[in-house]
Parts: sequence; structure tokens; C-alpha cells
Amino acid sequence: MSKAATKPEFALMAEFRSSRELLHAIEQSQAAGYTQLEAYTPYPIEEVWEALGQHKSKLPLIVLIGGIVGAFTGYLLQYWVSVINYPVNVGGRPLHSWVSFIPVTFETTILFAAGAAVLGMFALNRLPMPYHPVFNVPRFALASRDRYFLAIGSWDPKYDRRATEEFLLGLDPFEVNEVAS
Amino acid sequence: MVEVTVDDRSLELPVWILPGHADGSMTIHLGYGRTRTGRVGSGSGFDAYRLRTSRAPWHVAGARIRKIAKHYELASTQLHSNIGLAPGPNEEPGFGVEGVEAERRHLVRVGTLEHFRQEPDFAQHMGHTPPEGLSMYPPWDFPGYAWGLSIDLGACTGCNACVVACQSENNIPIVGKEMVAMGREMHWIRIDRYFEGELEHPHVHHQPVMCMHCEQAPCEVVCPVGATVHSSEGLNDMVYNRCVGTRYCSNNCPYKVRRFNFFKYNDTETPVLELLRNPDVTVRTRGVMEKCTYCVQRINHARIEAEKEERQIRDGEIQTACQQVCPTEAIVFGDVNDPESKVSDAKAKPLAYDILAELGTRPRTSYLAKLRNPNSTLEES
Amino acid sequence: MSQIFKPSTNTLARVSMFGAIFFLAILAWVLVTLNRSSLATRQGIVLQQPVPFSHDHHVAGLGISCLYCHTTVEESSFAGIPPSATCMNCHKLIWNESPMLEPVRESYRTGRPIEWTRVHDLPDFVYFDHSIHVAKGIGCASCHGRVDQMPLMYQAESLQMEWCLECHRAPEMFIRPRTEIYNMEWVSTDQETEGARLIADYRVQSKLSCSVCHR
Amino acid sequence: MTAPGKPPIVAPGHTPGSVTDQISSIVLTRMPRWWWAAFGASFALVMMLLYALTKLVFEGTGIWGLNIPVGWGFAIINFVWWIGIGHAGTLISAILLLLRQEWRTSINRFAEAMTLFAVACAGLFPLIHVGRPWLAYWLLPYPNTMDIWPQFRSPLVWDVFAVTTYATVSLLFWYVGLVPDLATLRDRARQRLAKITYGFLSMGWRGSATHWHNYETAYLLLAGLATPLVVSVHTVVSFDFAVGQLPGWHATIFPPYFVAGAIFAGFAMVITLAVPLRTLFDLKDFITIRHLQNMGKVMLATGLIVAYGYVIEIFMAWYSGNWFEEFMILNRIQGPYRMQWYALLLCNVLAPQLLWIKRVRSTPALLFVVAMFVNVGMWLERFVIVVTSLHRDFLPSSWGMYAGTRWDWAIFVGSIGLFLALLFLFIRFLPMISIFEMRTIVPKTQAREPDEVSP
Amino acid sequence: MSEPTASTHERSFPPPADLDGLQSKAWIAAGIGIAASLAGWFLDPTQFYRSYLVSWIFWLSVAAGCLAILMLHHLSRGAWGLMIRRVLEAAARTLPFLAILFIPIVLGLEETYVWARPEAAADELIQHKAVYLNRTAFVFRTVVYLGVWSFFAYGLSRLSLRQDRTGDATLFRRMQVISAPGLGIYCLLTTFAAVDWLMSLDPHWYSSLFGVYFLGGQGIAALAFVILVALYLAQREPMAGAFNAGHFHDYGKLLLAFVMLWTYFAISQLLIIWSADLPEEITWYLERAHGGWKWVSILLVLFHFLLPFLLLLSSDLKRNAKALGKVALLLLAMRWFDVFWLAAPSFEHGHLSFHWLDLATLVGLGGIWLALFLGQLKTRSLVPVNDPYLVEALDNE
Repeated sequence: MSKAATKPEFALMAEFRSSRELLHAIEQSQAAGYTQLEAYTPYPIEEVWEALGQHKSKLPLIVLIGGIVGAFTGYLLQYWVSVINYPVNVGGRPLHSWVSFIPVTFETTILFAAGAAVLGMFALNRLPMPYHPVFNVPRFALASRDRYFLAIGSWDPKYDRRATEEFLLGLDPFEVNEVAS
Repeated sequence: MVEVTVDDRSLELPVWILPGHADGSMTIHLGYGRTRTGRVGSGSGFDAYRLRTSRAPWHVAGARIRKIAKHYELASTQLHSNIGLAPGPNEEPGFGVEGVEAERRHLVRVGTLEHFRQEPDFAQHMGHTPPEGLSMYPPWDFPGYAWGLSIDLGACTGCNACVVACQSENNIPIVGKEMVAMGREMHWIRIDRYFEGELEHPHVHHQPVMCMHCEQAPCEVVCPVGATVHSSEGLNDMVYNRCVGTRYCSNNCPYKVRRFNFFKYNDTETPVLELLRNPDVTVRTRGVMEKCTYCVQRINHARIEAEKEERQIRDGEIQTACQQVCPTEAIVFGDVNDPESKVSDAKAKPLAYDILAELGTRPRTSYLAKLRNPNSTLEES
Repeated sequence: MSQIFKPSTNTLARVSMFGAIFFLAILAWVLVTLNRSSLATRQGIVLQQPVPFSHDHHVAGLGISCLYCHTTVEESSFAGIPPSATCMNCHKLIWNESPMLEPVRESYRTGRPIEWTRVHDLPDFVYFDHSIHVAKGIGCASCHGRVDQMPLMYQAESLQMEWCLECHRAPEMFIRPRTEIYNMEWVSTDQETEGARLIADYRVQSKLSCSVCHR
Repeated sequence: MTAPGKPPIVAPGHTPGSVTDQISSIVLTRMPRWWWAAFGASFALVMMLLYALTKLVFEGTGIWGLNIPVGWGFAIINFVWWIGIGHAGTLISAILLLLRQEWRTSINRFAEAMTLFAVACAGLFPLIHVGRPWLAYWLLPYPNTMDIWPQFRSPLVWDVFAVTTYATVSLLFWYVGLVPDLATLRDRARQRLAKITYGFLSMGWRGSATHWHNYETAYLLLAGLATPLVVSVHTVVSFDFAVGQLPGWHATIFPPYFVAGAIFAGFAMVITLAVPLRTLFDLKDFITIRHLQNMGKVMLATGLIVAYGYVIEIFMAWYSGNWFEEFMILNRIQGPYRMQWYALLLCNVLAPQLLWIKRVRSTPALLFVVAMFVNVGMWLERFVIVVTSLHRDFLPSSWGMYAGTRWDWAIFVGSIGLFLALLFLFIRFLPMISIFEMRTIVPKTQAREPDEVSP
Repeated sequence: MSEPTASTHERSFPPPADLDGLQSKAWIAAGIGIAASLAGWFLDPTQFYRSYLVSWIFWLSVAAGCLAILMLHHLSRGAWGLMIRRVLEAAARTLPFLAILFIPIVLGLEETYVWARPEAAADELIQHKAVYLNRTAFVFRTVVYLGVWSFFAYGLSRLSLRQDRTGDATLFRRMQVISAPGLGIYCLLTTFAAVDWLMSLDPHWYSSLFGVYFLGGQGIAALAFVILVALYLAQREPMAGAFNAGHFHDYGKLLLAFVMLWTYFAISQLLIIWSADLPEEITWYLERAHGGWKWVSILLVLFHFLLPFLLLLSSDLKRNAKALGKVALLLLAMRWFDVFWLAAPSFEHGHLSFHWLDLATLVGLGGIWLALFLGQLKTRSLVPVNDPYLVEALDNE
């Protein structure tokens, strides 16, 4: 995967054998002043994103808004249809049969909230993104098996191709790879 | 089946044993068993003309009857021949309970004249009638006309004229024996028959049942597309062209008066049949529900005429098809908002009652209980 | 593993997602439009007739009243298509040799009605009554358009249920004095107040119950 | 972590690498011969279903055994049965996730897939049961030229919303759960087409910390939304019956009792599928006896709630003093459909009591037998509710009998074929066990450190 | 099958000393409440019996609900219940005393229950139910309910205590085995108890969901009470160090689940009855939808469901013990309103009226009950120290 060397690389990526090593490496990198870090793990590890300084996801708020919008959409649709647009006497029930409108309101609430959760998650993760420079590293396939990767972005102010590689090698990784962009 | 032999003439026939039929006699209907009457008439029933002679055209004596090892399927809209009577001793448990149940549910209410003199409104106390206006919903107003119907059970003789009139007025398809045997008859009005008393000599009561046009109709609430809703005059409208055919309304109808087009029963291809039909009533297609409309086409016609003349519809101006043909005038239709109307008059009588009133459906069709004035000496003999 | 996709796939992925949403929106719009277009309603489409009868010529040109031909409009649910005899009242004398009118003369001779192509054809489950509408102050032009300007007849309105409801929900916006029923050119100066007054005068009950039209 | 005396939820000796390889290899290698036979058989049933449906659409609902007192028959029974079966999938995934029950991991994926296919089968029936299926879209609220809308007081409209929401959310939940695994398959696949397909479907998942963080939040929120949704769906289905006035349908206990019945049926179906699959695909390391035991317990618990429903229904029918209610129960016990009722009691009340015995819960074959009883029993329960209530209601003059015709049966059996065919396709193309979640729990359940993996 | 490790023994959890003070206060409250109630009994015995019934059912719901939660905890083997197990056990052990406190209700049966009055003989429907609704059967059943519940409460408590002493790891399995049928029996009996005590106040009305609705309410009552006790204990040694935000988060989640469950039952019952509009069923709701009762109904919707539901959605609130305590207090108060709403409209069939006896009996019975509860709580270690799950439970996040 040797791309044209004229382009600057995207990042440097170190491969670790355990999550403990990865966490240790994150700590060390942050201590060394690196800020543009990203870790890749085969399964979700709360400590890793906590270590990277990600605490609260925006998603719950998005879902809450989705739910509220859904509830209003559902209820107002039924109200408008049954009371305003074409009011009809159905079995002597009142036009505004609020009791009967509960189930549909509930369902639209859930539908909108769940939609917000999924779309929100993909949007926050900037997906879909089928192409990404990290895939240029052949061993990155193991990130979906049992290996843990730490990448330092080349746009990090402290980034220096040489020094950073030295630094990463000093963390006892399995391997350090250059991520071509 | 049995073989009936009169002199040297014999005929194989199916039998249907009815309570109250005179001992040692049988009734055979003429007019069936024809061979060249077209699609519907050919080959249906048995030709009883073979048994009669010009000497005694209506009665034949000395017939002999013999059971034979053949079976013939009969179709009836009312399979429960013993309604109003207890199940026979040989019947399987669970079968034959219709009679007991019908009695217990006070569907048809009958009293003697004597009883009536003592307690004129006895019929209203036979079932459980909830207090008026008891509902979770605020009341609906029917400011203009409010159509209603009353049936006098005392006058009804069970002649079936209403059934036939309704059928021709409303383009109701004839579905044939197989469908009737499956429980898919299409009559909008049916006559429930009840026997009361001993099997040997019961009293027979007839109760015509059609759509009750309930003010709080259970059928309407459950229709997902609003194909059955209430009109401003209190009719339970059935909009065939909106119906998608969930049959939910029929399931939820306590009176089971709705009828479903399981197949395309109406022949719309044969041009000559177009002339057969009433142009004022939609010919229903396959997959839709239908039921009694109180002959809404007649109501609409009368309303338009009255409106053009800028007057109210007169009482009696609208006659439903069943009312029109009823030889005993058991059926009365009209505006219940008008206190002077005949129908209001009927409904105000002490004998008036609603069936299944305990369900809170508030039917617009009500009944007048039947009164008998038995002669005690005759009764006992 | 190695890279499966090119960098441009990212753009493609996003574009295709928004494209799909856009496509669905367009599809919905097309369906809605088609449903209301003359493809579905036949609105505005001039139909071929056995005789090219011009309402323009007869109404605007000659000043014949609607009622001259559509005689039952005030009494019956149907306005009525005139028998050939009605045509022949005049055409015995004028244009009585015209080859264009040969079908009329033939019909008159043989007694077989002319098979006109129906222009305003409601579905069979809809029951519309002309007489009550005329009696309550709905003009011919309200539903049939400016017939006096139609050389050949076409359907002026969609005749869809929403169109019927438009008037049934707010008849005061469409009602006119009874004297102006057959006046094709009549335009109200103050429809709202005038309409409300007429509604009261004519005791108009604009029914919205299903069984009024469907039974 | 592991409590004393409990079998493990993953067999010993597994590492994140080994679970990844073993599960993904099922999809990435050839299918065994039996798969083709089984798929072929179920595909044949799908063809039968299509034939029967064609007949139905061309001739009408009359080819079924329906009549006037009994306006609903097999179609609605099957609908309720299938949608009930669907419930276990979402429930295993969502509730057990919320309750932090890690044993869910190895069965959730395929249980969710089961949900989707069951909902697909269920969704078929309301569509085809109507007299004019080509107009079924009238149940959807969309602006139209008639200016008419669905009637929102009808439970069938609630059903439309509930079932479509359920199908959509289940699909999203399932897909979201699949994304990391699709990335795994993308990374393992050898064929170019497979790489591109899995790559496309995984949307470029990288497993970065940011990804996982949002992902975990989303998954948890979805679980939190899916749980009340599952409850609501069968509740709405129960409203189809309960809001009517018909004795045997109108009972306030119906919502919780239907939900419990649905979970009961759903877990029975999961066991019915899991027992053979774990043998056929050699998944005993992941779907262990512990899973079967736990599912047995859930079945027992929900079975008891269903039995509670029966008891309360009978008691209240008497206590109400309402003769229609009392007669309805008497008719179940003595009426012409009494055998169905007794069979239902045998299948749903008596058979599950075997699950009190640990031996039964730990023996796959016995568990399978009990699950089959429950599958049948829950179908019968819906038969009893739908048919036995309808056939003798208020007016004895309108009573009648009902029996399914061969077309009823063909469509029912065909829908089972459709379900199985979809399931076999799923097994062929997607990992039936969540790989990334197995990777998550392996380090916790195994004493060893993942460091020991060879590169 | 590991023997408990030494680490669990290192800490002990004796009840804090100021429980005694609290108990004394409870007795004082009981004294005042009882005195006032007695005065009320002289003035207006009918009102006394009715208020007493509501108060008794309220406190019983808390105690019996605790038994249910206890069995649920054993059954699920969850670590969440360990920290509150002793509270649940202590509350459940008060059940026999509540049986004694049932005696006044028996004495005033005719004042509260229509079917117990002589004129009920004229009512056909009540006659139909007389086999079930009569004085002897009613008392017998209540004795059975409380007897069976007490049996389970004491059985589980004893095993739990033995576990403290012996550390026998098989005991928790035995408690689980008891809890499985126990919970089933509990639900069935509570259903009938709800029919007896509350539904039969209006002997013409019936709803098959009623028992489940009552069960849902019991869950809320018990959890709200337990949260308040946990909050109290968490502010004192030795539990101050033991309780953490994670525990309250779990209780908050459970409380939320029960609030949703209760709402679900309430809506289901209303929707089914509202939609069918059967005259014999709707009377019960009509009584509660008119006059002042309408406002109590609205109060329940707002504060038994809407507000607690929205608040409990927030995980920050659930992790904040004090904030959670406030929600729990609100819900406990709403539990009383719910019981009142279930019972009182059936007494008067008319307008809403609060009586000072409602409060007096509530305080009197509550004082007695709390004192009994604290007395039970004091007798044991506040945490089952030898449970194999304890380590996991203590560092629950």
C-alpha cells in the first residue's frame, strides 16, 4: 500500500495487544502533549473514551427532542384529522377522543425518538464514510478482531514524523505504521 | 331422507322436523324440483307435484313414509331450530343451548293481556335497561330529523315479505345454498323465530332484526377507515366505496346484522341484469360490508323533495321497503324527534323495549312486546 | 485489510443519501400531482362527440337557455340530455342539409338516440342530485364552468371528493341568487355577506354526512 | 463475577480472536449441505404461500372458512401468533441489555432477526385479511383527494402505527447492532463482492473511541425505547379485542396478559430455533446450557402470568354477575370448541410446569419439546379467543360454527415457510451471533488476559 | 462455589444509634394519631371506619410491596437488592402486626362495604356474589392473605439471618427457590385482596385488570419508601460509606419502571372501559370523572405519572440521592391519593370531601407501622454480610 510519497501522511498509528497497553499509551501521549489522538478498539471500552476526554454524548438530547416532536406530531395529526378537518360522529364518541389518541401518540413518540437515535448516532460519527485513511494500514483489519490501535493525527501541533514515531515506539507497541492519506 | 308414498306414487324427500307441527301430517312445498328455470331455479328442491292429483290438489291422505339411507344437505339461516326451548335429552353437551340462552337474554318479550293490565310496562323490566344518558361521552345532538323504527312483535306473523322487499329494494345479492350453509346469507333483515312452551304445541314468536342504527354504535368505533359512521340524522351510514373489508364492525356488532361480500356475489357483467336493480342503491362489490340503511335512498329523496318545497318531511312520507310491504303494519318508521309521529307514538307505548339495552348502544330500532290473550280452557285442552 | 473504496466514495455515499430523500420527496410530489391532474380527473379534456355540438355557439351566440335542452334540471336528479327532437326543432329549418348534422337527423328518423360521450361522469357509488342544487342557488357555471365559452364540451372541474367538500363545507362562498342560476357570466360583488344571507334565505343545509352522496 | 453453581455463558478457552474467527467463518465459508435442503424446503412452502395468496386476491376472502358470526379466523390468529413470537427478540435484546444480563449476547442477534421475520409474517396477515387488500393503504394517514383520513378511534389504525413502528425500530435496532459486525466481515471477507457489500453496509465503521462512545449511547437509548415499544405493540393487539363489547374479547386484563403471552410464545420460538442451530452450527460454546436454562425460566415465569390471566378471566366472568361473560366461559368449557380449550390448557398451563424441574431446563431435547407445546398452545389460545368468542355472542339466533379451509391452512403453513426461508438466508449472509459483543464479554468471562493471542 | 472471602467480613453494618430516636418519634406520632382517631370514632364512626380502611390499605401496600420487591430481588439474583434487603425484610416482617390492625375494619364492615349491609339482600347482583362477598369469607381470606405473606416474609428473613451467621453459600439458592413460587402466590393473593378490600366497595363494578393495577401501585409504594429509608441510612454511619450514586441510580430506574407500569395499567383499564362504554363498567369511572373527584384524577395523572416520569428520565437525578428522595416522597404521597381515589368515591357516590380523620388515621397507623418497622430494622445488620454477591453489590457503579 505504498501511496505516492509526495502527499503528507494522515497519521501515525501504533498497534497494541491489550486494552491496558492502549490506555497506558493514551495516558503517556497526553502527558507528552499530544492532543489529536484517536483510539480504535475491537469492542466498546468506556475507559478509552473517558481517557480521551469524551464524557457526555449529545445523543440523549437529540433523542429527547425527537421524542417530543414525535409526540406532538402524533397527537396533533389525530386532533386535526378528527376535530378540525372532517369532524364526524363516530359511534357517539366525542370528536376529541383523547383517550383513543393515546396509543398512536405513544407510537409516534417512540418512532421519532428511535429514528433520532439512529440518525443522530450516524451523524455524530460522521458516517457513512466508506473511505478513511486508517484503512490504508493493512494490519488495521485486526482492529475488528483483537488488536488495539492508537493514532496521532499529523495535524497535531506537536506532531513530528520522526519524533512522534520514536515516541510511539517507546510505548512498547506491537508495531507502528504510517497512515497514508 | 325419507321416501313418501301415496298410492303408487312415491317421492324421496329430505325432512325437517319442526315443533308444533300437527301429529301424523307433513307439509310439502310445491313449486320446486324444476328442470328448466335457468341458473338459479333448475334442480333445486323436489317436485312435489308428482304426489298430488287433480282430485285433491292441496291435501293428500294416506301417505306412507319410510326412512331411506340417503342424505341431503339442507341450508338454513337459522340452524337452531329450538330457540326458546330447552335442549333435547340426546343432544351433546353444549349444543342446543340456544333455546335456553335466547330465553335468558329476554330478546323477545311476551306477556299475557292479564299481565299487561296489572303491569303495563312489564316488558321494560324484563331485561336490564341502564339509566338514560349513562355514558362516558358527552351527548350528541340530533337537531333536525332523527330517524327511528319500531316493530310490533304482536303484529308480526313471520311472513317474510319484509325480507323479500328489502332484498329487491336494496340490490341484495342471492348467494345460493352453499353460501347460506356456510353462514354467509346476505339478508339485511332477518326473522328470528322463537318457540315457547312444550315441543308438541309451542307458541311461535317472530322477531324481525335489522340494523338497529345504534346511537352509540360499537361497529363504528372500530372501523379503521371510517367507512361506517353516523349521519347528522342519526343513521348508521355504511359507505361501501370506503370499506376495505376488515369485518371488524361485524365482529363488534352485538346484533350481528352486518353482511359481508365474501365473493363478488353481484353479477355486473350480464347487461340484462342491470335492469333488475334499483338505480338508487349502489351495487356492492366483493370484499365490502353491507347492512340495513333504513332505506336511505328513500330518505334522501324525500328530504330533497321537501327541501325544494321548503317544508318539513311529513310523517309517513318515507316508508322503508320492509314497512311498505308489511301486511300487518308491524313496522313503523319515522322521525323520533317529532313527538307527533307514529314512530314516536309507538316508542312511547309501555310495551316498547330495546334489545340488548344493557350494552348501552342506544338502538334507534325498538320493539313492542307481544301480548297474548289466551283462553284458559283452550290452553289446557 | 486494505482500502476497499476510493476517497470519492465518501462524497458518493452522502450524495446518494440525500439523493434518496430528494428522490422520495419528488416521487411523493409526482404522485400527488398526478392524482389531481387531468390524467386522473379528465378535467379540461375535450372529448370527441358524434356531433361536434358547440355550447359556445348555442348559448353565447344564440342565447339559448340551459333549460331549453336540459329540461329536467329543476325537477330531477339528472339534468337530462335532450332528445334529437329538441335539436330538430331548429335544425329542421336551419342547417338541415348539413352533413355534420346527419347523425342527428338519422337519430330523429330512426328513434335511436345519439350516443353522446359522457363528459361529467361520476363514479356509480356517488349520487348527485341536480334539482336540489339548482333549487338552493348553485349556478350551472359553478360546477360546469363557462359552458358558454366551450366550443366543445369538457369537464371544467376535477369532480373529486375534496372539490365537492370545498363547497359543502362553505356553501356561502359559492351560492348565488336563484335568478342567476343560468347566468353564465354572473359574478358576485360581495360573496361573503351576500352568500351568508342567501344561505339563511334559502334554508340551505349543506350536508356533510356520508349517506347524502353515498348509499 | 460468575455466581457459584452456574454454567458459564461462554465455554472456556475462548479469546476475542477465536470468537471472531469462529462466528464470522460461518458466513464466509460455504454452507453445509443440509442448509440447501432446508432452504429448498422452506422456499417450496413460500411458493405455496404465493399460490394461495394469488388465489385469495383473485377470488376473495370467501375461500377461507369465515362467515358472519365469525368474521375473523386464521388470518387474525396467525397475525397475533406471529407478532407475539416477534416479541422475544426485541425483549431479549432490549430488556436484558437494560438489566445488564450478559447472557443475552449470544442469542440477541438471531432473536432480533427472528423478530423481524416474525413481524414480516405478521404484517402479511392484516394486509391480506381485508376484503379489498388493494385498498389497505387507506389505513395510512396521507393527504388524498377524498379529504378523508383514517379513523383514529379504531384499534386497527393503532395497529398500523404500532406494527410499522415496531418493524422500523426493530430493523434499526438490528441494523445498528450489526454495523460493527459488518465491519468485521468486511475486514475478513476474501471475495471482492463480499468486501464491497459488507463495506457498503458497515458504512465505514472504524471502531474508533468516538464511534463506540456514540454507538453505546445510541444502543442503550434504543433499548430503552424498544422495551416500552414491545409492550405497547402487543397491548395494541390486545386492544383489537378488548375495546369491543364482545364477551371473551372485552376484558381489562388483556393488555398485560397478551404481552406476557407474547413473550411466552417468543421465548418458545427462540428455543425451538436455538436448540437445533447450536448443534448444526457447532455453537454450543456460545449458546450454552446456561442460556437454555435462563430462557426456560423466562418461559416459566411468563407462562405463569398467562395462567394467571386465565384464572382471573374465569373468576371475573363469574364475579361480574354478567351472564354474557359467564356464558362465554361456560361455552369454552362445554361448547363445541371445548377440545381446543382443553388442549390449550394442556399446552400453555400444564406443559410449562415441567420447567420447575432443573433437569428439564438443562436438557435441550426436553426444553425443545416443552417449547413446541407452547408454540401450539399459543396458537390455540388465539383460536379460542378469536373463534370461540365470536361464534356464540349475544344473539343466539346468529350463532354459527367456523373451521379453516385448506386455503387457511396453506397460508398459515406458507407463512411458516416464509419465516424459515428468511431465517436461513439470514444465517447464510449475516453473523447470527453478535461478534463484537462476544469480544466484549470474553475478557470478562475468561480468566486469561487477551494478550496471549498470537498475531 | 467459593466460600465468602475474608474481605466481606472486614466491614460490619450495625444499625445506627439514632434509629431509637426515630422510633420514639414514631410512637409519639402514633399516640397522637390514635388519640385523634379514637375521638373521631366517637364523633363519626362511619367516617372513622372509612378513613381507617384507606390508611390501612396504604400502609399495607408499603409493607406487602416490600415483600414483593424482596422476592423479586432474590429471584433475579441481582446485586441491586442487597443493599436494601434488610430494609425490605424488616418492612415485610411487619405484616402480622398489620393483620392485627385489620380488626377495626372487620368491626366496621357494614359502614364501609355495601354488601355487608342487610339491604344488600334485595340486590340481585350482590346476592349472586354473596358466596364470595360475605363477612366470614372476607375475614377468612384476609387472614389467609396476611398469613401466607407473613409466612414468606419470616421464612426468607430467617434464611437471610442464617446466611449472616453461617455464610452458607447455598442459602441464597434456597431463598431463590422459595421466592419463585412465592412471588407467583403473592401476585395471585394480592389480586384477590384488591378485589376484596377495594373493588368490592362498589360491588356492582368489576375489572379484571384491577389486581394488577394494585400490584403496580404497591411496587411504587414499596420502592419509594425504601428509597427514603436508604437516603436516611446513607446519611449515617455505617451505611454512609456503603451507599453510592450507583445504588440510587438502580433504585431510581426500578422506580421509573414501576411508575411506567402503573401508568400502563391505568391507561389500559381506562382505554378499554372508555372505548366499550358498557353501562355496568363506566359507573365507576363516571364517579371519578365528575365533581371534585375529577381534580383528584387530574392530580394523579400529573403527579403520580407525568412529573415523576419526566424527572426520573434524567440519570443525573437518579444518581442524586436527595433529589431522588424528593421524587420518592412525592410518589409516596400520591400513593395515598391513589388508594383514596380507589376507595372513597365508592363510599359516598358523590362529591369529593376530605375529612380530618383521613389524616388522623394515616398518622396513627403510620406511626405504629413505622415504629414496628424500625424495631425490626434495628435487630439485624443493615447488610447481609455473608452474601456471595456483596462485593459486587458494594462497588456497583
